[in-house]
Amino acid sequence: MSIWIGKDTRLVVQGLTGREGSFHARQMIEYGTNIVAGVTPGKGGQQFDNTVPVFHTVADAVAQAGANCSVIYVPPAMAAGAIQEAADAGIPLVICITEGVPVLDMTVVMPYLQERGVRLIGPNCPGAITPGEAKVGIIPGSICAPGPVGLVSRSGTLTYEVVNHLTRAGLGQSTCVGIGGDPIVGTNFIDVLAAFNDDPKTEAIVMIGEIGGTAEQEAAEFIKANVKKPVVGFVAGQTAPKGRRMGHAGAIISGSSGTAEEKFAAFEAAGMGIMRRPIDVIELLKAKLK
Amino acid sequence: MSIWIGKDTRLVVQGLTGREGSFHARQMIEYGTNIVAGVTPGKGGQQFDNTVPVFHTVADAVAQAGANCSVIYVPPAMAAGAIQEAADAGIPLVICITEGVPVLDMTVVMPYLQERGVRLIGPNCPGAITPGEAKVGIIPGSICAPGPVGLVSRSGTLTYEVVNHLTRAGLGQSTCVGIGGDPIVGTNFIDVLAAFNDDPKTEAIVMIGEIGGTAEQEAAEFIKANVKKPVVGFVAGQTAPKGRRMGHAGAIISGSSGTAEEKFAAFEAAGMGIMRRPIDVIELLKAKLK
Amino acid sequence: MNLHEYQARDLLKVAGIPMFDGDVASTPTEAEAIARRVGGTVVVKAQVHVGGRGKAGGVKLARNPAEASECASQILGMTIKGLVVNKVLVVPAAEIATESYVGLILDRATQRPVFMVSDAGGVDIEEVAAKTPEKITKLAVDPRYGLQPHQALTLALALYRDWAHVKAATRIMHQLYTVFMSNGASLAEINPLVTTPDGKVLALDAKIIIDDNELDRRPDLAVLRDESGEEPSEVQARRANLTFIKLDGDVGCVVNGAGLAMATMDLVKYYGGEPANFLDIGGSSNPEKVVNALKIITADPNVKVILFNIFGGITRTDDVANGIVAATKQFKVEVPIVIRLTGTNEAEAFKILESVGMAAMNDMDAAVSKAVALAKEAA
Amino acid sequence: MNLHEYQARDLLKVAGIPMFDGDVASTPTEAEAIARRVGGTVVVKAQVHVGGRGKAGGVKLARNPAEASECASQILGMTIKGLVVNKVLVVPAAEIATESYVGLILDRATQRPVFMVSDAGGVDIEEVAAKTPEKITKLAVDPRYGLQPHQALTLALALYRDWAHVKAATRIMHQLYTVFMSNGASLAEINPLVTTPDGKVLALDAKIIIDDNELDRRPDLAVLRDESGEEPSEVQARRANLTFIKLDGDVGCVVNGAGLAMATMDLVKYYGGEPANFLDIGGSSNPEKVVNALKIITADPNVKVILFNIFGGITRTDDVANGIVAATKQFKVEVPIVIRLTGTNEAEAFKILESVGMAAMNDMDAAVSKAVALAKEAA
Repeated sequence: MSIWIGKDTRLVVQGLTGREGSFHARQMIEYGTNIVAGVTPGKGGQQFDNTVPVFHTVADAVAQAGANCSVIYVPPAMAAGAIQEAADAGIPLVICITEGVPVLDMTVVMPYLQERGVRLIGPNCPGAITPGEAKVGIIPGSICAPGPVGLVSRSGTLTYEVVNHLTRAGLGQSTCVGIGGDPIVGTNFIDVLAAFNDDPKTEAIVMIGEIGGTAEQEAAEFIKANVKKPVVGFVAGQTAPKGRRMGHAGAIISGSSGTAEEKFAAFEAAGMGIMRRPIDVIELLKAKLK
Repeated sequence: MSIWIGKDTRLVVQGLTGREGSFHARQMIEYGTNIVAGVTPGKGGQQFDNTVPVFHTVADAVAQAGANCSVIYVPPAMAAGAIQEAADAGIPLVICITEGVPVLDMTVVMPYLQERGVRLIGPNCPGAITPGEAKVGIIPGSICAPGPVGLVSRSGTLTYEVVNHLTRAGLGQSTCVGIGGDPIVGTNFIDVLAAFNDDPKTEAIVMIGEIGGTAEQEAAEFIKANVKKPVVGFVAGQTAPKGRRMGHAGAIISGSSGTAEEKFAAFEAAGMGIMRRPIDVIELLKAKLK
Repeated sequence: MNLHEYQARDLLKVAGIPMFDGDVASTPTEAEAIARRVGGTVVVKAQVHVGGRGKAGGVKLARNPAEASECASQILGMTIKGLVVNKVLVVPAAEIATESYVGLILDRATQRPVFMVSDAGGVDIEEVAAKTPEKITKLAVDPRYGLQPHQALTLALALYRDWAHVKAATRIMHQLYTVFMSNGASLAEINPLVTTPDGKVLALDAKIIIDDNELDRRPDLAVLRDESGEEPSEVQARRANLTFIKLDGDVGCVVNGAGLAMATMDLVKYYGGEPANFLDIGGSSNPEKVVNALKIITADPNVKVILFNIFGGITRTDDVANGIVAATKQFKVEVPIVIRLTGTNEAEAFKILESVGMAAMNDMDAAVSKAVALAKEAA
Repeated sequence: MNLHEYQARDLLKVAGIPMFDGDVASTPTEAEAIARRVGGTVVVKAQVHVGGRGKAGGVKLARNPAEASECASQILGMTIKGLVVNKVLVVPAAEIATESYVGLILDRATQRPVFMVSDAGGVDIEEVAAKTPEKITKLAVDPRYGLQPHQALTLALALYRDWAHVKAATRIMHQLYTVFMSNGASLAEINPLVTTPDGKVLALDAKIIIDDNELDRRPDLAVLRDESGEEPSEVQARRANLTFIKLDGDVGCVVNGAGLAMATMDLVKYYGGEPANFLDIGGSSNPEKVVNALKIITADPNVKVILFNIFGGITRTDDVANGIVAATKQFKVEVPIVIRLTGTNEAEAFKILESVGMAAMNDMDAAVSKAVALAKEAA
């Protein structure tokens, strides 16, 4: 594997028998991901598509099917409970695709996971993919190819856009991670950057940010201090009207207005390559990858 | 110091200006304990007995008076908050004398302290004394004397009884710790036994238990496996009528009935000296301390 | 504080836990009316705070309202283990398919509320725990996070296979947790949790113990205390803020601190005597408390001698001495008093007692031996 | 979801936070009645979801009920930053000794609710934060444990010296925390928290933002949404589960995903165009959503071209294609549509569009350039 997911991933799908869960589970299986179990309370004992055993609980999926990674497609009101169930069952990596999880729920989920040493990616994220090995989530496998570029993004579809450019230009990916754009997410830019920095298969890194908050600025500082590999970055929302998407409150706490220009400036200060358009990723990376 | 408290203790008294707080603070000062501050919200800026500065918060007592240990005499409904305040202020050792603290409060206090690495003794305990150095709590200083015996007890007044016998017989104490008899206490027998085992000033240990629960049995197992110093033990409640003081519930969980006989048997299995009466402590210890 | 079964049932009902119909009656006529309303065969159950009600004849089956009235008149007023029955619970004698046990307990070891469930329910859970512990599923709840949905489900799956039962039981776990937490309980128990032939899951019998330390801040719970089913001397003691348990011996004991009180009883026995009671006057005692303690103890005709054993810490021995003096002025104590006082303000205490011609001692063993000897003399 | 000031005041009142008297009015007569009840000089304030109400003439002082009616008739119906004022708040013009700021915000960095308080209140807190950050005290609350008594006290001590003020403010901190947590807020703000010459501590103005993700499980909060004060096209979009923000350009955008939607707008600008809107159809889109999106965009007369930019992941591009086809069958779209589709079920999507003679593209830059060019042609 490159980072976090790969051939050794034994995936359990929480919410497997729902509309989204079943659709994307089939896509993941088709891609070659090793889905060992599904969880839907009340459907324990059934088989999904005659191949994947379904359990009432994640604990059963771990005990009886050896799951070591979970992906979550349950409705938003049940997402926090599903994440905590996976953590209690001993799953070390939980990827929550569900969109619309109340933020106050996440304020409680995070310490729950920290106490158990569990990594969460998401919620409201597209998941992760290590091309050629495993995809966990909803990133379309067809647009990815194995290679040396690590990608981390706060966006969903914008990630696909950039990955698509990379693959078409012959720049394959080690792992692509969508961390999600919610105010509270389990894994931030720095976590992924650190993992890419330590991953021998990753030679360059692409970081896709958005306006709001200061995660990009903090990531840029981390890059400046710690990351030895070339990094290029984009920030969506350069033309967004002020004050509509960002509450002013977060900005006061952080002492930052969270604009795209501020973030691009931080990227430049960190010596990163600046993508003004998604397509710019190609020329920037080609220059950096000798 | 012998264990935990001693000449370096800089004590803040939470609830200093209350009836119990002021009475026992004077006793502690008389004994030579270094009380550097008191805390009573609303009385910040005052002086207690023209010598001890009073603050609104423990944080102020730490910042302005350098407190490093707290003793709590506030009413039961406010005890959990007082303990947590001390922990947040960076006090590493908190001794809660208050009796009647709701047990559900303690189920939340304990993880709060564990997250902050704070030791709590009590609640509903007589505190601790390192004779000749410092007393924190309500153990009468006059009955103690410096020496080689470490004492740990779930009881209050029964502790005094045993200490009194020791002192009269010329057996001084390194430190006496009353851990309290509530269902949930911050420091248990094993914590104190481990500290005595590592303390060069302690040569022998006295352990005073009560019926109910399994703390004494677990302590006996710990002694058997780890404690190299002689230990003698007593269990109060040999004649207590069954089923009146102990709920049956705790017993089901632990698989133990928590009787005095069961505890004495555990003591014997651990090679401890058995005190049938408090006064027996003298002959048993004299034999063990060559 | 133990709640009566009917009080526990009320708290469960408020939380939405499904239960059989039924109600509590204080007279045969009330019991008859409840049986009529409920319909069919009913069970009439004595409401007293002791185990073994069934064996003592405190639980009876009644096939119709008239029989219910009859059973109630037999049970009401009877004495079970020294306690008079003032109330009976009348509930349908249900057709039951399965019986399980669901309990939630404040556990010392994990320092958390712990669920215990077993599909071997309806019987004494202590016996299950002792003989077949593998039939009990335990689960600790972190109160910072509350009972998690998957935890409630796991508990329900330990009891049932049928999904409708599992779903119903999952909900009941959450409700029982709410009852436990919102009432400051140290135990909340449904035994048995039953399934009926038509597929319902219902709580048949309930037991709740409230942490006494909650009552000060929870007057709504404090009023649930039913003193009619308790030993009158213990009620009197509690009202005076004393912890008192009546026993059968003749050495009345007044001690400060539970540990020392038990050790004192142990020492009475050691020297060949029998304690008449456990009595802890607690910390921060004032003279008034001592007066009340003496009133309660002297009311027991078995008592041949009164033994004070006070080791002052937070309790000031001069307060106790003043209390003894005040009591002897208020009423005549007919039996000898042996006083052992030491610790905080001990010099003042001795002076106070000497000033009214009473002697005090310093040594516990000497005092206990003397009290036992005096009791034997008087016997 | 932003609450109106009067709605925020109501939630604060329910929590027990002391406030000046006052109420909301929809007519000058109502305003007059409130002014009469309240007595003295009052302030009449427009209730719209924008800042700078005062500068726009939306806040007026009235010395008596007649003036209050007059002010209300001036403010009601006026347009502030494009939004029509339908309600005014009438409150006493208070005599104020001091003004402080108290805010509680869901903070990304600490992942907790964070209190911010400052004794420099009443003014724009962003300005305080920028110019004198040392005047702001911040405190993160661990929601597992709730606001601790000593934390509330510390915050109150940052605002006041007088102990009566400190005590009152301590209570208000707890109450504001309760308002925040129990309403699923992402912001709850009292600005200013005032003291009066007679020593009271009162909330003068309040602002609450509810996390939109709470509304599904909190119908009681969802009903607080006042759509009359919002841009009608944004209301229509939200009802169709679309995220829409109207802008001033001529390139209508339909995109899936907020990040890609912003990047699309950025690219429109990059190629010399101006976006007419932000529109995110979200994941799991169905054909119906696309129809609604087209209805909303085509209602804007500025729009000269419609640009679809769909990258299928959880969104299936065939659903979107079906939506486009369905919409063009339901109503005539007068402006050209440029469609960029790629990702999940892309082959099916292209077939669906081809079957009705519509062309689709694969490349974002090409599609955006083409849309910008078409908009320029039409201009």
